[in-house]
Amino acid sequence: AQTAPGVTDTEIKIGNINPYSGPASAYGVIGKTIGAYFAKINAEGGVNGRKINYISYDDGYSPPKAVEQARKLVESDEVAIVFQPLGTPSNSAIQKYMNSKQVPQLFVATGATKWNDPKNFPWTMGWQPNYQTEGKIYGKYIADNLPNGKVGVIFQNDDYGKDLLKGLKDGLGAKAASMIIAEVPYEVSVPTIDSQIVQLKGSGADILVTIATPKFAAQVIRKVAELGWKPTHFLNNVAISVGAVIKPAGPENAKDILSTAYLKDATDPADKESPAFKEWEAFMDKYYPDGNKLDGSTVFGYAAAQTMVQVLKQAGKDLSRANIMKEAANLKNFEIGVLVDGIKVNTSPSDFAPIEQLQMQKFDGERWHRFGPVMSGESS
Amino acid sequence: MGRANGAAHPPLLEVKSVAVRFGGIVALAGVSFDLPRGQILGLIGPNGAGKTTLFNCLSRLYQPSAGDILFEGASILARPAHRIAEIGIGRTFQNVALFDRLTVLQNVMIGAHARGRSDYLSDALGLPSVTARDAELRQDAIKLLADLGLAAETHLPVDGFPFGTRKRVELARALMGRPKLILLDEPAGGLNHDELGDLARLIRHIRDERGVTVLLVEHHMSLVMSISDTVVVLNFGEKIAEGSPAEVQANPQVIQAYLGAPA
Amino acid sequence: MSVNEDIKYDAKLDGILDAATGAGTGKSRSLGSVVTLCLLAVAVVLPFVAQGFVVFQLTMVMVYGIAIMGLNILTGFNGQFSLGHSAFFAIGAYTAAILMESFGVSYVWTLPAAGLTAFVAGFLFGLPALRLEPIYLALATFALAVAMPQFLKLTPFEHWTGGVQGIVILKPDAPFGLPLSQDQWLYLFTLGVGFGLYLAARNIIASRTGRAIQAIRDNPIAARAMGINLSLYKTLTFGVSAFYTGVAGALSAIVVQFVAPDSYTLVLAVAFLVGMVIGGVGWLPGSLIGGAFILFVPNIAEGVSKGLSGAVYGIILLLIIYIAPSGVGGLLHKTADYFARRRK
Amino acid sequence: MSAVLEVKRLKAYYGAIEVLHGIDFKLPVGGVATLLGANGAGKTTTLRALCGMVRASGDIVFEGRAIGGRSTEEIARLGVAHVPEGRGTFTSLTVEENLRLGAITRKDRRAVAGDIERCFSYFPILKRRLQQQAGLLSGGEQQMLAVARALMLRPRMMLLDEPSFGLAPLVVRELFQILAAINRAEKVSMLIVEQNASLALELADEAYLLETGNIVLSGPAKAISADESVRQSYLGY
Amino acid sequence: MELFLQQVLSGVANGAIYASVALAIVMIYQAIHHLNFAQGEMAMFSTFIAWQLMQWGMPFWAALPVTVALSFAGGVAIERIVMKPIEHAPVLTHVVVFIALFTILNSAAGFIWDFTIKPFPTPFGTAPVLGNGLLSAHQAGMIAVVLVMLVLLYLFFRYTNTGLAMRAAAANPASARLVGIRVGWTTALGWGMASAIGSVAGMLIAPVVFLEPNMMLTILLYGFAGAVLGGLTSPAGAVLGGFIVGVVENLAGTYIPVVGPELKLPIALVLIVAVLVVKPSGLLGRRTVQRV
Ligand SMILES: Nc1ncnc2c1ncn2[C@@H]1O[C@H](COP(=O)(O)OP(=O)(O)OP(=O)(O)O)[C@@H](O)[C@H]1O
Ligand SMILES: Nc1ncnc2c1ncn2[C@@H]1O[C@H](COP(=O)(O)OP(=O)(O)OP(=O)(O)O)[C@@H](O)[C@H]1O
Ligand SMILES: [Mg+2]
Ligand SMILES: [Mg+2]
Repeated sequence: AQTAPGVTDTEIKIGNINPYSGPASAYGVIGKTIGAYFAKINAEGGVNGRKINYISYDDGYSPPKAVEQARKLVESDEVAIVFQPLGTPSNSAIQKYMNSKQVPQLFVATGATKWNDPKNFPWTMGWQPNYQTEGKIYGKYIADNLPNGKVGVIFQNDDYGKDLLKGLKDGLGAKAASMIIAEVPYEVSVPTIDSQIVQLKGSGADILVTIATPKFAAQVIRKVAELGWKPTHFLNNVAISVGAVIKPAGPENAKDILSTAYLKDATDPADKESPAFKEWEAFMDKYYPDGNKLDGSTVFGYAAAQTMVQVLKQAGKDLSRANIMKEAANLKNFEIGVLVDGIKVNTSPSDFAPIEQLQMQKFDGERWHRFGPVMSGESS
Repeated sequence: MGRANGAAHPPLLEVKSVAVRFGGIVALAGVSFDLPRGQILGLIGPNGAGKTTLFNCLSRLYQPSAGDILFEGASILARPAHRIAEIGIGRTFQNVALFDRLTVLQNVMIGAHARGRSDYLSDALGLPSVTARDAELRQDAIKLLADLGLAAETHLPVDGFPFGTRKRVELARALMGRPKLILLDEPAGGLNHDELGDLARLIRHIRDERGVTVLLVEHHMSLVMSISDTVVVLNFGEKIAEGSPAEVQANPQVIQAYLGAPA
Repeated sequence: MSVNEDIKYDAKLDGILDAATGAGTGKSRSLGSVVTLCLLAVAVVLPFVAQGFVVFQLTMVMVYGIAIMGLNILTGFNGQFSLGHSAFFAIGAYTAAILMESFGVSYVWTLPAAGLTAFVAGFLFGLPALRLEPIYLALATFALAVAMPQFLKLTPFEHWTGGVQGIVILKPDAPFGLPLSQDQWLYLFTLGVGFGLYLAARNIIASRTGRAIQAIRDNPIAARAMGINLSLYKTLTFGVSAFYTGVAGALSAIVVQFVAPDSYTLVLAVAFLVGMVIGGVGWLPGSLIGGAFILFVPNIAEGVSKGLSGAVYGIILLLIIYIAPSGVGGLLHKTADYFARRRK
Repeated sequence: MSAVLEVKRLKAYYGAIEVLHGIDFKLPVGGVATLLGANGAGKTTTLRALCGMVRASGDIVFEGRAIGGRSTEEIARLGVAHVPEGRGTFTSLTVEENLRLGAITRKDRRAVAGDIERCFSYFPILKRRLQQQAGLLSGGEQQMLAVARALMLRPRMMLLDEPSFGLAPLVVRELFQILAAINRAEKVSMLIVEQNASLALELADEAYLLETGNIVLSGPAKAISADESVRQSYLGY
Repeated sequence: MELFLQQVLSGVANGAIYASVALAIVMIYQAIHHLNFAQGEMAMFSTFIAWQLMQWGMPFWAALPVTVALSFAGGVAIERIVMKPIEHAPVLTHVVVFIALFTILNSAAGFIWDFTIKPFPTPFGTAPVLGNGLLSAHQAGMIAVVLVMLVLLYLFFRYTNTGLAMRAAAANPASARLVGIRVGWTTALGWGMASAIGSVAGMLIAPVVFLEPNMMLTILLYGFAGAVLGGLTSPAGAVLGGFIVGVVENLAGTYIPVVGPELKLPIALVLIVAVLVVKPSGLLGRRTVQRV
């Protein structure tokens, strides 16, 4: 196994693709956090005596560029795996290539449902709970607790938005058609979503489901308050960061918003005191001092990198691509401190969805309170 | 060629009560005159009298509000501007309108555009028929430039030449289209006394050797009066006189509006 | 005529153009051909010495080069401004992808189909463009670039376009059992197509049509008086320009094996424009240099600093512009001029 | 009489090409000089060089100040008005705005309105076209506008490049009368480039003859126009 | 009807955003006869400066004039340092330099202040002034500020010699020099003013869309659309155009059923192009005709 590509006695090469420039550059923080975490691992002696040589490239959120960078990583840098490439379009673009080259495309940073397809794409695996799962949880919750509600949805008009919307409908089940009285998409190219919110309010909905990225979610929260509208508000998980969404939108405007979580919240006083966050804080201070601790992406990258390290540990001496993939599909109740208590990472050869659970939470005007059981799309 | 059998041969150009207005400004107020084949007609008048405007009507850059223009007996008003060159009307411009980023040769070859036949596809494929035709045109143009004393300038970019040279390139460009009628708008602008004489000879040569009918706008009286067969005088968009150079020069109205009392 | 215009570099580009395209005098023609042949020979050998991934990059350079060549025909030679060529690139790419995936058409035949579809789109877009002054045309094309990804996402067409997910295509193998890798074959295929298109563009520029479109650029009123049909040539040029870019789009789809709306945003249109200016507006071989620029320079910038890659890219761009305000073509011309004078 | 303008060893270039090969001339205060010569001799280039519009070397002294190497706008601000070849109309602006621009550097704003009226008295047609886009004027009308715009500066020295270009014979004569009157009344010095040599020589005190970038002949205008042989060989009339 | 009114009002509010950017665009167009693609990023950067000043404890009303002044100086500096060396280069080269400026400013802002959104205070408050929050105090204030800027700009171009000199310098620099206009400085002044106007626009917009490096990315397009629709030569046209774009976009998104919000931007753009085809210099722009 010493001859495995990207692996020597002293190091393993791990590639990554992130949008450091362009419209999605906000997510570049994830790639940087991962780099910082690997630096920490290296400083502490590496994994099984090997240092991680982390090579991260910018694709500007452009699929053709992602293909170029992926090929560069595989053919020129000869990395062992490509870890956490970000964005659905970019991952779609490289998926076929990675699988035909049999290079692990591991723990991709997107919540699309399609990454859990071991039959057709045995070299591609997701990481975070997928959007459909999340949507289903909201749907179930509404069906169970607000059966007479009229649902209005605002969603980002791309696969992420549509995936989540589909989950929501699945969760609502047979009642979906009658309960959802308005579905309003928005394009990422619009400056404001005021018009959409006006439209939704006008529809008479009393439940609002917001499927939006941080900036737009913040706009929704504020506009809803400005309009004096008081629906039961569900906010998707990508936009729950208190620092990056709720604070800018005004915490008072976010009172009583419902959402889900799988990661703990760095801004939550209770979570902050947990040992896992103490560790995280120390890591940030030492290895990523310019990083914004209010930005949830740093926690995300931190947790994802830990998963990667766990896989490497499990793989032991045999760092062949096949074995890495095998171990990635063999995570059993792996715990990450910054994950919500009770949520564990589990995979199997037929289950390429590492994190499948979420817990409902409610914002009290200052912080999120998780409540109820840890749920997956199927159970609860 | 003459007026004797005018009925059988209509004048090459007939301008009939052409009127043009821009908002409140009347640039031409119903001007009429005929230009027989093979003649040189001088069109003069004060600044702003409407001379260039008339040229612009002839090349269909302006639309007359009234009147008609017949060329070889047929109205040209139904033709779009880009289909004027093909019936044999060429022109130069008062302020020189060359294609500044092209060479003198290219400029002149464009003058033959209306004579050529080619399309995007055959040009892209470089079909032998079109390249052969192009080579022929190139030789024509080179010869014409040599005739006009522009041989040395042939392959140079056209901007940066003195005004007089540029005027001559324009003339060559117009001739390249083998026009039956050529409209010259102040061809003598910026020429000195000597050069004026050369120009007069050149215009006569164009008429005599190439059989081109000439409509000439000019403020240099020595030139106009020495080469024109007929002179038409405009003032405020109206024709105030028409006749031989001698007649017009003696016309008191013309003297008052345009020539001024002899010094 | 305005004074102080002795600094009009791009005008002078035509000189180099003549030399490089063989449209000039006999001597420069043979020199130009020799240079072209040498470069071509090097280009053919390259895929056999370079890494697969580098071959892929070089293929993309040619693809972008072809797209920029299309833009150059429109902007450099006809004076019509476009910030929307990503749209025609997208049309070509999707035509190829849909034909291959939904209709099983061979990749070879998708190229003419993509070109023609883009031609029609370009021609139709050229019609309203006729009425627009340059700056307004800039906006209209800008709008086209912004709108295109939106159209590609439209639900009614999702069956063919794959919506936001896009379409994944299979890469073709080398034909006739040639012992070439897919990358090498696509490289040579692209090289052949690109060279053919380059020759055609060169022919156009040196021909009656080429003179006509340049006349329109320099002085539309005079061009009309010379018998040039402005509307026809301008719309046709728009169409031809779109054809080139559409073919490039189809090639990119085949090479990248994937099309999606996010691949064809305004950023791509801007990249084409930058590439054209860097290579030299109105100088066809410059298009390839432009293609190389837009492919490689972002990587270089990223290599210098990840956090500031945009800024580094911008600064590199500025530096190149200061050294060569009229692109590499302008610089070559100035150098050639300098040596010509030294010889005298 | 001291010189308002003194030029020594003036050379000028377009790119690397030298077009003026070191010329010397003088313009006395309140005087009129004319620069004659064939097409392409370098007359326009000389005026451009005086205004810093082309690369030039040599000494240019205006009212005792060396202005060689100064920018065009600074030279204009010293009171030098230039009627350029090609007229330099602001074609997209109105006739009125063109005239106002002529006086834009003047401090005595009040007097400007009066000066516009004065220009109308010289060229009545401009008044009728006041709000029209200047680029739509006829060629001759634009030439009048160019002269009027130069007068609006109330200059101390005027550089006129073929001021009679495209003007009707009657207007040409009036124009030279106007120039003569302004020269007399306001002591404006003038350097005139003109193809109509006889007219220019009538107005001028001094004449310089330029041939491919060199001054080949100079002297009092009267003497030159009186010299039959000079007239025939150089001026051709 | 209710919905219609609401959409119109929300369109007007958005329109004010576009109008403020359109004003900056018209300003720079008058000074350099070109669209500056970096305009939005300059405004964004200015807004970050204001934000930073407030973070350092400066009150809003102090940060505002300081930012405007700094932006003005920054605009002048960009012209003098970046544009001056290539003033004779072809227009397309300038466009590429704008693009370079764009990426530099965007990337630098992301580097310094990162990409997470930041709230930006409004001096007008968010209390509703009309209906049930249909028009907030901020939006009303924004409309008022836009109108005031419009009047000032109009007066500047119409009645001041500097305004005239600026237009002349842009239209024909060579002749402008001949009449004594310091073309370099009028151009720099134009950049400075455009940058200052942009900074005000940025500070008006940031409270609505939140401050982040990409906040002007799409707004600039709407600003262009508004400016072009109204006529690039007319400040009033730009403002009118901005409002029209805002309203039309909302109504198209709400009432054209097949289209829906998905295509509201393309629809608005198609409409603009259609208007331009009929009226090539925009609604209030002055047409300049070429003649021979
Ligand atoms: N497109 C136009 N719009 C408005 N007015 C125009 C236009 N074209 C010409 N004019 C006006 O019409 C009148 C006639 O102009 P024209 O150019 O025909 O004069 P001209 O006789 O050629 O004068 P010149 O001898 O000075 O060249 C002028 O007063 C001019 O201002
Ligand atoms: N912009 C330019 N670029 C290059 N060469 C130029 C340029 N302008 C003028 N020249 C050259 O400089 C020389 C002198 O030109 P200039 O215009 O000064 O002549 P002129 O005496 O004014 O002639 P004219 O009577 O035609 O106005 C000419 O040979 C001309 O070709
Ligand atoms: Mg005229
Ligand atoms: Mg001259």
